Amino acid sequence: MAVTTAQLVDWIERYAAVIAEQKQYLTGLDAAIGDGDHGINMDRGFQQVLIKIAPVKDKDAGTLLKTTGMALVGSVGGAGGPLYGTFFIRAGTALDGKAEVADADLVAALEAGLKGVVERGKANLKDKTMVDVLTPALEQARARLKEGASIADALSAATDAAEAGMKATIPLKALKGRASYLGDRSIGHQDPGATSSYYLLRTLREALADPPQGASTSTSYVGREQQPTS
Amino acid sequence: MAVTTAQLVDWIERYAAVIAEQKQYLTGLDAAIGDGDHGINMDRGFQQVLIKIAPVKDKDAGTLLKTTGMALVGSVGGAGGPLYGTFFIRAGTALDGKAEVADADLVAALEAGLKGVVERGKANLKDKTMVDVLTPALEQARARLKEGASIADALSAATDAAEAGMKATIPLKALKGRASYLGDRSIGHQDPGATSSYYLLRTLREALADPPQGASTSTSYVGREQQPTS
Amino acid sequence: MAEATVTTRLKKLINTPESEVKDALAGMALAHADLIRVEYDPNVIIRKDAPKKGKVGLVSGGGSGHEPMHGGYVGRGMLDAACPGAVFTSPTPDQMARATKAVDGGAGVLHVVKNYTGDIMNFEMAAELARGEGSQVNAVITNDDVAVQDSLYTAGRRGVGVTVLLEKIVGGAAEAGYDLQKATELAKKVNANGRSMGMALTSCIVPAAGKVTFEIADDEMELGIGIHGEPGRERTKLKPADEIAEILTSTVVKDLPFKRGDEVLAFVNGMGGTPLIELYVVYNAVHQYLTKEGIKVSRSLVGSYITSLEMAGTSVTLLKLDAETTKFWDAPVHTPALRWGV
Amino acid sequence: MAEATVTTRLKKLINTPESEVKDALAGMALAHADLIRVEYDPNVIIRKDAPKKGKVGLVSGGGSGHEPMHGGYVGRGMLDAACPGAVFTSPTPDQMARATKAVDGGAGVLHVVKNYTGDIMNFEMAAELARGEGSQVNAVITNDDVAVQDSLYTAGRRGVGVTVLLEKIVGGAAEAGYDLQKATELAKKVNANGRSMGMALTSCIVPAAGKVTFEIADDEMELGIGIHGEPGRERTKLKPADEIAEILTSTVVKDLPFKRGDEVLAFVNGMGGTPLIELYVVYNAVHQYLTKEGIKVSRSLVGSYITSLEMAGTSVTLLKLDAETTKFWDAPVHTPALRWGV
Ligand SMILES: Nc1ncnc2c1ncn2[C@@H]1O[C@H](COP(=O)(O)OP(=O)(O)O)[C@@H](O)[C@H]1O
Ligand SMILES: Nc1ncnc2c1ncn2[C@@H]1O[C@H](COP(=O)(O)OP(=O)(O)O)[C@@H](O)[C@H]1O
Ligand SMILES: [Mg+2]
Ligand SMILES: [Mg+2]
Ligand SMILES: [Mg+2]
Ligand SMILES: [Mg+2]
Repeated sequence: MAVTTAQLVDWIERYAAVIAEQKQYLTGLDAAIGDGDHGINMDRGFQQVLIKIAPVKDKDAGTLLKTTGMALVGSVGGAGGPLYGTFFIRAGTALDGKAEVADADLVAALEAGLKGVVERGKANLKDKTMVDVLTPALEQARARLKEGASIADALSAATDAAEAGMKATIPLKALKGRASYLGDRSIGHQDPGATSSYYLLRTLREALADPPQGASTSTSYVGREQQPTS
Repeated sequence: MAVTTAQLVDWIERYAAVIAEQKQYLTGLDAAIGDGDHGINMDRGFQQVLIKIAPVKDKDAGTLLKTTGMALVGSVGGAGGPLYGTFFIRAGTALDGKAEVADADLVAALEAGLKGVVERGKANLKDKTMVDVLTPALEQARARLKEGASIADALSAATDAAEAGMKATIPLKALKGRASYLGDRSIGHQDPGATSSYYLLRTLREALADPPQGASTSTSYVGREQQPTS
Repeated sequence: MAEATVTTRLKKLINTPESEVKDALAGMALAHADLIRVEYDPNVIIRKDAPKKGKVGLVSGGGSGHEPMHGGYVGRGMLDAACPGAVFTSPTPDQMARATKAVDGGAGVLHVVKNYTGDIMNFEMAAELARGEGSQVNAVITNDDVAVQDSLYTAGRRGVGVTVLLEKIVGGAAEAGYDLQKATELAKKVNANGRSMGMALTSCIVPAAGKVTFEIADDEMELGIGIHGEPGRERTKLKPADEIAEILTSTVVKDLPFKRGDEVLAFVNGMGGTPLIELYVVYNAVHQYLTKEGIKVSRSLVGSYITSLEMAGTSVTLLKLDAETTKFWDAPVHTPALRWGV
Repeated sequence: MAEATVTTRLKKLINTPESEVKDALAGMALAHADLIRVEYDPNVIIRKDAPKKGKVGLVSGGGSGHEPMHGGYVGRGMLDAACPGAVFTSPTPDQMARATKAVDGGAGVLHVVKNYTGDIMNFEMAAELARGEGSQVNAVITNDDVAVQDSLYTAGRRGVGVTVLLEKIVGGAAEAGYDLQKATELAKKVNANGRSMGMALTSCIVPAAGKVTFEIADDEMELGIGIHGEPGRERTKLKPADEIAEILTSTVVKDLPFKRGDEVLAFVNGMGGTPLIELYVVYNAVHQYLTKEGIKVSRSLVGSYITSLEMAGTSVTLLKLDAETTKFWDAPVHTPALRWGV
């Protein structure tokens, strides 16, 4: 099976919708151990992304993702802008010219994106960042595909790993980013960037689900997560 | 009968004690229609007065009151400083050199003090100031003495008139002082300077009561007045 | 008990309410030893090289809590001395008398007095004392606050933002050799050509009182405030900055009135707790409003120059300029809070 | 519903959270048309006469909400351009790339970057872009905040108060003709010789968030804060100003360490919502502490120069001076927020 640009557009639109919906929640997480802007920044960025990708929805997957990344770099700012921007630009570069993307190529592209994040931010595992979500998630996706699973099933497993990785940031002491200034006081809080990265996997799973899941403006997550943890 | 310097010292000490006790209350009245410092200013001033009159307690009544006034002018500031300062300086000037003061001379001295207040502040009756208390109070005192009452009885009537004058400031719109900046919003609040002037009469009545009333640190008024009206 | 509660509400960088003014004066003396000297009991901030022989002395004063006014304006080209009272309480006559004596270089001294009953009475008593000691003293009273109705039968308008502009302009003129008479006339002209209005988002805490002067809801503001943390003429619903700026500016413009073709100095002031970013938002709206009305902004000042402790809010002051006032506004000034040309 | 509640807590002089930065930039452009020009999308504040041929360009930037930093420091003898991000959010690479291009007079451009992950990454991307367009670009990173533990394995220390001093000193040197290499070295020296620590009495409200970043009781304070309204290293009971000043100053002194006989610039900064009178109370204690330790204060700066919106609090920065840094600190500067000698 292969992934289409339209499915990736669906992913990005779903993600933008979730970010808009969870804006306050993400911002609340960031207020506890950062500067209280992560949701605001990501939402500003993905509103820009929705505008900027409109003319390239018919183009190849590489163009779509690079356009997404450029829009993020030019509008998010903070740590999130270069990190998510680099993630999408690198992933897009890996898919240059491809209108249909083989399952393994998609995962490889996301891995290239993660590599870009690590090069930019130099975070190690357990530094309490988005890397703690993306790394185990993509490892799961790669492993499941190798075992012969469908991309839908592989992303399902990846999303579970992402969720686990996100929750595992709670007891960690932050060593990178703004939260590290808090030292021990960062312990006990879930990392905002890890949380937004978990949404990234979850919306990708939804977009590629077989059969596809409801509309991209799904609000099924609202209940639990809208309450900031602190 | 004649009034001694010691009795006037008692008056000032009683007054200083009441001001200290009602500091927050007076300040609260001033916060509602002024700048929230009348109690603080008067208390700072009378603490200075207590220090400054220590060496002149044996002197004549004029010296005592002029010393009180000078201490106020040099430490209260605001409107209260020049007004109460002038009041005591003028009253003291009228009693220059007198160790014993005839009842009528005392009332005349207080009238001279009031005249000084009016010259300094140019307030008319019903402008919602201390003048609305001092004027009717001293009229009563003068009238009663003329009818042959004792100074104690005259001051009793004066204090009642002072209390009525104080309460009568509530419905007035302020036309002088800081409260006038509030326009109609000054209506419905009791004037702080009128209130401190009422205490001035009341403590004088106590100091000259026949037989004299308890200690000068009496706290009998605390209950009702410590609650600001707004 | 009551005292303890009070203390915990005092979220201030002070030691005790009683020591605040002196501690701050000591800090100013250390930070600006090149410009000023400070005397205590009575408290006066004096220009380092005062008295300047043959120069008119400019003395101002008022309650503390309005910093940088007035101590921050002592120095070359502005004030010769400032008298800081207790917080929000006008200083006492002995302070002003001492200041007058210290800066009298033989050409007389001009007192700049904001129109508050207390300030006026204390300065009057001080002038009597100083004249008794042989100084020639004039006084000018600022009363630029359009939020207050003026009348012969009331205390009249408060002195607010124009005071700062007047101290700069008349300070420049005194430095340039104006005599007492001319300096007094210039001061009156500046006051006559300036108007102000202010608003607040929050009140403030007088340290000795230990609690906010007034309570205000999250969606309300006070219009027509002064500079003592007191409530204003009117409480209304909070509005966007552009609307607030228009209310303040249009009221000020109509009052003088400022007319099409006039050149003005536009001064957007912060009340102490308002961040600079917001003052620029307000300035933008003020400037655009004036431009739309055909009033030319030829000079501007944006910042917290006449404050009410940590009150959040802003005031707008307009001063109609002419060649004389423009010249002395532009003249060199070197004080802790205003400096240019030197 | 939730939105409505949020809005009412926004006691700010703004129009909308989204428009705040642009409205303020428009206000700055109007108020300081003689010094700066403002470009939008990408947002950049540029020195009016940039590029200066043959002069090293100095570019800084960071989130908005720290005013007057950095836009207020654009002008002669300081920055050539500043890039304002969203409130408390580092700007984006396109802003810095545009700024770099606009001020490159052929002698290269120095980026002044505060050590925050976001700022560093965005400036890195901008430098890549600018070099691609043919500019020579160096960067210096400020990391003076002693409240944060430094380590190779963490994000390291934040850049705070020293940034302002560095921009002034290196700006003076660039104006005097330093080349890119020498300017970069001087910048590194300033950063190496400066240390800061801050504290807060209150948090602040990021407009887009609409509520305070942290809640804090009336009798508590945060020690070791940065400049983003974030909580600090430690929450403790509120203390008198003298004690707070001693905690901050002694921690700063021990860190470098500053030693008996050193000459320093002492900078007491307000976080935005703290009135000037309190800053002088703090300065008094800081100066006295230093004097007691035998450290000579030869220059000082007191005021709100690097802020966190309306946060109440203060920070203390000490910079060890030598002949070179003193000379360029004293050099003429003419910007919206700092001006002397001209
Ligand atoms: N060096 C880094 N590497 C990877 N992710 C990081 C790094 N630094 C921060 N992050 C992520 O960025 C998130 C914060 O993003 P955001 O709030 O948008 O930026 P800022 O910290 O500049 O305000 C953190 O929660 C963390 O997951
Ligand atoms: N012109 C005046 N004549 C008489 N009394 C006045 C006048 N102006 C003000 N007062 C009195 O002074 C009181 C306020 O005093 P205070 O709070 O100490 O001074 P300030 O108004 O300067 O803060 C008022 O309540 C009023 O009674
Ligand atoms: Mg953040
Ligand atoms: Mg008062
Ligand atoms: Mg007062
Ligand atoms: Mg941020």
